Amino acid sequence: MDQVKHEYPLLYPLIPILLLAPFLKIIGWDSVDAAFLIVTVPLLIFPTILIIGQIFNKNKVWKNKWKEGGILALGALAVSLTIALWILFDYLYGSYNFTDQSILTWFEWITFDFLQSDFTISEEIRIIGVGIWIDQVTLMILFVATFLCFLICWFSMGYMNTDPINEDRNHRFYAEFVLFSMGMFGMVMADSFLWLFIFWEIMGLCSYLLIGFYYWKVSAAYAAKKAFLTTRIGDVFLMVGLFILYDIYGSLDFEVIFDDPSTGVAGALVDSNQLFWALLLLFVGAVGKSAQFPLHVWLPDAMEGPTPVSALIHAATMVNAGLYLVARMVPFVDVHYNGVSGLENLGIIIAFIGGITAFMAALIAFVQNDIKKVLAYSTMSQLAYIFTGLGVALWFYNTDHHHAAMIAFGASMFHLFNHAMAKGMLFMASGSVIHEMHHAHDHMNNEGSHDHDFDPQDMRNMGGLASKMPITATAMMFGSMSIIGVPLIGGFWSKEGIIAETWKAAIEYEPLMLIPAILILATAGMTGFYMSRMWLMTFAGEPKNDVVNHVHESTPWIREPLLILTVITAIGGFGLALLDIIHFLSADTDHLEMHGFLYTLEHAFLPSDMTTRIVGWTTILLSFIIGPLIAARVHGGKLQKGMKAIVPINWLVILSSKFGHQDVENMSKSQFSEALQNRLYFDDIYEYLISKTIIPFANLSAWFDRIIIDGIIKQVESISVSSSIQIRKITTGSARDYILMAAVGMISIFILIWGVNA
Amino acid sequence: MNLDILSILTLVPLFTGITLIILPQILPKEMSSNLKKITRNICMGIALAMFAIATMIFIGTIGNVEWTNLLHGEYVLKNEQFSLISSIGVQWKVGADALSFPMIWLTAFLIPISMLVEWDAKKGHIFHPLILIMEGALLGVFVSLDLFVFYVFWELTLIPMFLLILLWGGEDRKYAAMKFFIYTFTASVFMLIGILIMYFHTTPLPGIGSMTGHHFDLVQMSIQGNFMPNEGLRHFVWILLLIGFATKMPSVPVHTWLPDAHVQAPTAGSMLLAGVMLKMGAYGFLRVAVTIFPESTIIFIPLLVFLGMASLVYGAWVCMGQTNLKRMVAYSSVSHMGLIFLGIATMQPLGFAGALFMMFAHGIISPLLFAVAGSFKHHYHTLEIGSMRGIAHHSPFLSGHMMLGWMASLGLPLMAGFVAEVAILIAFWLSFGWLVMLPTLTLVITATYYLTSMQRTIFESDNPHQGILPDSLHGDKPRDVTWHENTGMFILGIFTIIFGIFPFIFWDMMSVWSTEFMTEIMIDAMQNNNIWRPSLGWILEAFK
Amino acid sequence: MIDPSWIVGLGVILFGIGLLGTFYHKNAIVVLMCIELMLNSANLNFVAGAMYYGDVNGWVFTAIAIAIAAAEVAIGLAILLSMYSTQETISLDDANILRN
Amino acid sequence: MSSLSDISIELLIPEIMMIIGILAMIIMPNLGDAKIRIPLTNTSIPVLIGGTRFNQVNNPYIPSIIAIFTFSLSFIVSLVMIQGETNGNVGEIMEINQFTNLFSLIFTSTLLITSIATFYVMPPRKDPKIPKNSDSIDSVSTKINILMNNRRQVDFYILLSMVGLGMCLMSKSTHLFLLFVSLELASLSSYVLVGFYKEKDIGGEAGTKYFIVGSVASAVGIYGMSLLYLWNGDLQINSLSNSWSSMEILDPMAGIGMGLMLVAFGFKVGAAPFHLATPDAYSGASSPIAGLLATASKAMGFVAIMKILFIVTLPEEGTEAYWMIAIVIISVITMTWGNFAALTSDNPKRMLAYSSVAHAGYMLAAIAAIGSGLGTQNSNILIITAVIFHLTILVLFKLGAFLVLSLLEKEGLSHNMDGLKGLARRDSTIAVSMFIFMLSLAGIPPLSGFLSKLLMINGIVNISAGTGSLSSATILNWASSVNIIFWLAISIVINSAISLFYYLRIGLIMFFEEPVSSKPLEKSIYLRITIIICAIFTILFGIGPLSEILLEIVNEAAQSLV
Repeated sequence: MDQVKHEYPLLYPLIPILLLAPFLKIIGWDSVDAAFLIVTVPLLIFPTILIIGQIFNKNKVWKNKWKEGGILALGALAVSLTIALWILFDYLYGSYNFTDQSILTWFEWITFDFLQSDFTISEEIRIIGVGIWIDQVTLMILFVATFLCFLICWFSMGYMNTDPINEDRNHRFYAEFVLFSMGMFGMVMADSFLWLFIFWEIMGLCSYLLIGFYYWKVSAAYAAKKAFLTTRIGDVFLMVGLFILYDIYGSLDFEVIFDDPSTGVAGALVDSNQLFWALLLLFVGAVGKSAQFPLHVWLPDAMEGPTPVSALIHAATMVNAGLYLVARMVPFVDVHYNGVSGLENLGIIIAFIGGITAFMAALIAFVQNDIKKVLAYSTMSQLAYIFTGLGVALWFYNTDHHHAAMIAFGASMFHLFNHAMAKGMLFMASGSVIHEMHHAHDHMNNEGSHDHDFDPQDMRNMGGLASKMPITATAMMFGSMSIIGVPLIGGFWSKEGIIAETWKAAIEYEPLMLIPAILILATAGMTGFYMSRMWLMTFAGEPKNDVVNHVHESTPWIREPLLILTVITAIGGFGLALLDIIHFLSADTDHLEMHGFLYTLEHAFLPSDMTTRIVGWTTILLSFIIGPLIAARVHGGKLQKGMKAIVPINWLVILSSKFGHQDVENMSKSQFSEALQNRLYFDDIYEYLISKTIIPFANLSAWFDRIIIDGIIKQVESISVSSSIQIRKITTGSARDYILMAAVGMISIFILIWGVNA
Repeated sequence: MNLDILSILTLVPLFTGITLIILPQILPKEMSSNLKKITRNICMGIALAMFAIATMIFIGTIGNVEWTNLLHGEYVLKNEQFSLISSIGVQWKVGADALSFPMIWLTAFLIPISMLVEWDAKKGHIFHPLILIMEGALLGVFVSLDLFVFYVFWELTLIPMFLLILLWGGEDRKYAAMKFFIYTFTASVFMLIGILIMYFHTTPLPGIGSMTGHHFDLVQMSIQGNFMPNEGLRHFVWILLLIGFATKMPSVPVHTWLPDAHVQAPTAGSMLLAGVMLKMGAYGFLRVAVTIFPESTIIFIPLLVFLGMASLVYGAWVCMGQTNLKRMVAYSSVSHMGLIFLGIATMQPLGFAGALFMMFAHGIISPLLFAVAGSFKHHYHTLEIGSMRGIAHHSPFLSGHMMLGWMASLGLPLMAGFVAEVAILIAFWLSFGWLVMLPTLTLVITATYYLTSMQRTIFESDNPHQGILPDSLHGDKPRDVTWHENTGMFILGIFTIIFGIFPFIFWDMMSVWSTEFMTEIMIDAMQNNNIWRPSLGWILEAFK
Repeated sequence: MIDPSWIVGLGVILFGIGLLGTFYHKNAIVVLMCIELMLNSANLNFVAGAMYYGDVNGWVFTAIAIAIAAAEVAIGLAILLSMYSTQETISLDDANILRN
Repeated sequence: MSSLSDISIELLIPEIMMIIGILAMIIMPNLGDAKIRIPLTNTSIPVLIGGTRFNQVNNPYIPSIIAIFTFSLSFIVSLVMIQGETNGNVGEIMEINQFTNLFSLIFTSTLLITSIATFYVMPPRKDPKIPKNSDSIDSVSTKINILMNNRRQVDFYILLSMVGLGMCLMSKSTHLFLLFVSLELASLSSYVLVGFYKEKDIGGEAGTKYFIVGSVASAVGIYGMSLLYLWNGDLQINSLSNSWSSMEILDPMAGIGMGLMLVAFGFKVGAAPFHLATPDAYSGASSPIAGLLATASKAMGFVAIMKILFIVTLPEEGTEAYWMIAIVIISVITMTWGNFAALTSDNPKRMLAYSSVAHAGYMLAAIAAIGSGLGTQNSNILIITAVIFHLTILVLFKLGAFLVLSLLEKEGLSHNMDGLKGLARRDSTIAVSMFIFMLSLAGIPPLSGFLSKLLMINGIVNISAGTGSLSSATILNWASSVNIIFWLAISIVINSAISLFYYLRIGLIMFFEEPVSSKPLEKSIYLRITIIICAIFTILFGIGPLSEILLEIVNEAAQSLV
């Protein structure tokens, strides 16, 4: 049990994939020619795993050699990753001309004509095609997606396949996993808003399926439905936004729209009001997908899914879709290049939503005891940062502050990268913790007999794990540091930029921006608190539960992704900052340039602009000093005697115990705390509204249909029957009556005819 | 007379089916019992042959037709027309165009599958021939270009379906079958009056209609265009036709026969009912009412929008209030068919094409839904939502198909339904602007009821290794779907996805047809009424 | 020579009495007699017509009508007998097994 | 005045055949070895009548065989006459043309089928025993009954032939009085036939009611005819027609006379409110006779109505007939009443009777359409074609339905829906045939009932739909300006929908109820074949070449009427 079992020989069949890119290059393909493989290979692997898995469910070879499909999934993702890297390489250093940007159209999906106002059919046929679109943002997110998908799939083989509850069901997981990956890759590469939306929905489906992976759990089934429906609400608005865009531009292709966003179909000038609505509706879609206020309620519940799913979908990739969509709005508002002016409000709204969500999520994260829930709220909060940054960027773009806009935009995108890497790792690390806790608990209780009261995700059962799980603790430490924005590590480089640009906009141009600016600045400090709290509750202090003593870091497949991502988080941010990724992402340059080490540092810590400098240092103070300090006072503590962790962690743990102890029992009983426990009652309010409006109305409709509409039919029937019985009674059986009636009838008809003719 | 390929397609299944039902009655006992054993194989063989023919036509003839060169009123695969009852001008005239061909193919495609799904039906020696008869009648509706023959086939579809419901239906089958028959028949006799009024206004064609001097030739009528001098009469006829077609579609408020019929019908019956029979309404509406009375159509756009919207929105709400799985699916059909009216009301080629594709896509998706519901009935003996939970454990395949079908029906992209939905809604925005919020928000409702029903059947259990089984199972061990149900559903699922990813297989011809249709038929009428986009404001004005 | 209109008038009265009688009386035999009255009123009309037009056909019609009436009575009585043999009544009100 | 020698006998072959048949039926069973001794001698000459019957004629089936033979011959002759488009006049009182030929065909075919059916329904016993003194009282009475029954065969078929004779003559007569007399001939015989069903209580009762109401109706009719005679002085239809068209305003005598005659014919066709005795009569009579009443007798009534309405009283094109509004009202009431009453009827015969009333309503609606004067000669012919076509094919499916009931009659099951329960299980062929008949009655395509209903609606729509004002731009404007006749079409349509309920109910009962008795139906091979043939023709006349042929014949008939 102690020895980590290595199962790397299982990966041998995948080695040829590494040769795929060179092979294709040799036979003369360009990297973009192979791009379709990124999407199609996972798409085809999806049914393969599903069907084979269903048929050979209990087969030994399938289970042990193919990891219930895990190897196949990994292979598919490896193909995607390889080609994505090839394209990235090609873009940066290769010979292929990407300036045309829209690279390829694979096939014409639907074509149709358009009736014009002069009652003629438009001459050119409208085409909605399928193709790929590659620029810096695409590449960055594509890299993030393929890379993380690959790593998390790897991680899953450890996490999922060793959990007895998943026995015989993992093929479903891997199938849905690759389908999801395909959706994400497709969305990133799509060359039109429509296809972006299509893949976006595919991801929604997979999210639904994966959250509901433990379908027998009532909470999981509920959470899955909630996630799907909440995002669906956003999606329909997004759809309407698409319709409006289509109405304006006569196409949804990036190529057509971005070519000149200020002129619409047939050279008409674009009405900024209409465009504003279109973009706003697109943003509503993004709000749903990225779990922003007020459509944020699904994300915490989504943690019901297996941890790799949370890592992948609800932290690292899918939730970025909304950000990506908003990022795609830049050409509309960029008045420097053909953008449509008069859309400032859009940026402000986005920034506001971002600010509010960031603050709110951070607040709620304060009181969460479930390790995954904390991360979920942290995700919401960090995504909100990026939204704020994008909002500010859009505002800058629209008010023609090109330079500031680019920094805000680049920083946002960079934060997306940092956050994805860090959060992916954090979730995997938390998964590792949960997994080992679970195992240890099972081990303790004579495997098999489940103690359902024990919650392996509850941080109140943990503590002191630092010595038991060195790798996880390290990974989590770096991840948290990146999220907190500890100087020089990961998220610091991007978060600084966002906060600074927001303040800059607020102070120098638009006082309204002050609110999001203050909110996100406060959030920075709060982030410092709750991330530290999480780490300390988990790893520092003395064990709060017996189970902890039995924890070992022993599952295969889990450590490698953690190590890789730890390295990326620790030095990747700085490295990319050195390469001036911010300007690269905001399309200022299309090459990565190496900047000087000192130049970068100076730029970060001592910017020439005074506002930026003050804000930057305030942020560092809040997030790096005050937040963690308070957390250490509340939750910090030495490890149990005799336990030792590896050096930096041990040092950190000891440090955390130096600040004294503050008891927060009273505070946690306050009303406000309770409100936070209940997520500020948003879920309750929504539930209440739904149960009071939608359900009764649906029942009313059903009743109406049954009783009134069908009732009319039934009434006709019963009236017919009763009148039939009545009319039959006229036939009394007496011949005299017959004659009488005939005579009366005859005479009345005579009178009638006489009356008519007279 | 030389039978052309479309006539063969129609008549062979019809007569084979009838023969296969009659033959065992006539033959001696031994032979007939032998025959009964192989009846379903024969039927399947014929159905597959018909499917092969339809596909061959598609690949060979239709696939190569330059749709852009086809003027409206020109059909491919026309036969040498000959008269059936020449004295009143009835001819056997068949043909296909991009409006009918997808439907023909769809019918030929669904028949073998519905046979397959109910491969083990009791009294199979009658069941399968009945489905063949059904095929003949349905194809007859789609191929015939003579209104009399059209109407005959239209009503002929009722009889096999009536028998299917009656002989293989659920507990309340008598009521349902009667309601189905009488309801739709009543509506279609109104349509008959409309047809007769049209008939009376036709001008003589050489050689036919010796007694009356009129003819039922649909092509001639549509070429003749506005042949009725009397505007009010035209509208009246249009309304009469609408009653017939809307009831078949069905549209709110004349939809209540559908849930009853569906709930009681056997699986194959439901599949055909939802898959093809409902499309007859939409097809007929486009083929007859819109084609011949474009101006009335324009005038009544508000009505169309209202009906479509009512079906779509109200249907979705009613769906949510259902507790019976099959009933819910039936109402969802009502809801989806509402989109067709909306698509037509947009008066955009895109909307028309979307409506056509909706017919096609719904024709593939809804049979899947009903196959799933039928399997539930078959294996769990109940359709009550919530009476069973966590079924995914016992019936993984069934759950998988359910998931796929449900998702396809709620308009998930990369499945056939989405293409139609998005096309119609785009066109709808182009015409009616913000009114589009209603149908789009309905998509949320749709998602809600589908997901809720799924949550309460295949998900949620108290035990990871066992579902909560319904009482109706009486403690029996639940089973997964049988191989033939599984195959049928697989094929439907695969095609749902194929047409979702590659809609252009059929979309292209539909799109071209729509454009031609607009140019040839609608534009004049629109110009006369001076409507380019029938906007919301225009509707409101019309109501004044 | 009587004015034919008197004859017609008598016929009308007879017809009225006959018609009223058919649904006034229960007894089938009486009803049969009333029917005879009605037939005879028609005969009177024929006679009046024959007189008025000087047309011999009218007389022939009358003769044949009388024959018809005779046949009718014969058949009627036979049928009534048959009913009486099974139901033992000739009241039109009591014979109402067949109704509704 | 024409002499007998002018009469071309060949025109009346069907009638003459029936007369010969009647004579044969009278004589044949009485042939025997009776001899008469020539007075004053010992030689006795066989007179062939009386005495002990010959073995050859001892067969009690003789009368029915003769009847079937006669009717088939006349049927064939009628066919030949139609084929040869025979026409001509018999004196001044009869005219033979396609119309009469067609109706001869209808009548003879009905009678043929009826006689085939009764062959089984009231079969005589072979080898009846003569009661002996030693027998017990019971066995004596049974034996006597059997003897009586065998004896009755002759009466029955003679009456049947009489009905046929009356009907054929009526359709040919162009003189109102002859028309009436032949009608009476047929009616009086049919009264007896209704009452002939003596084994049950209801036979006598049905006969009585039918007879009483029928006689009142014919008395009213004959009185009306006498009024017409007073008015015109001549009962030649042509002469009446001339006087009528020369009439400026409606002469009350003519009007009342015509109206009273219509009452008589209205009783025959079963038009409300004169139809009340029909269901009683149908349910009391044996099934084949009920079928005869529902088809041939109804056709006879319609022939009379068409003759007096279309030949005598049809106004000029463009003016409305006096009777139009009356017929409109009667037709609507008739079809509605019939359908509603049939809806819950639990006696299949009554149900069919009411359905027959409803069908009369449809046909009256078509007739009313002609009276509206909106149509041209051509469109009128179209409507008449529809009516005649309907009458023709009614023989197939209405009579067919009664034949199916007559199969059940033996078991005493024809008077209740229970009898039809589970028929499909007992005999699927018969059940399917019955279902086809029902669907055809309901007017479901592609059965012939649909074609006829379609033609009728078509005719009505044809002449009325164009009447809405041309300037009407909206539906309401149009609807308020359209002729009332148009709504008749709508009324037919709605009624068809209602009727569907009870027709389908028969199907349900046959296919889905447990049978009362499980033993298979009686074989009755010829009757069975007849039913199947009826079913097949019901389908064949619906669509395709056969319907085409029939339509042409009917069309010619309609042309020769007007």
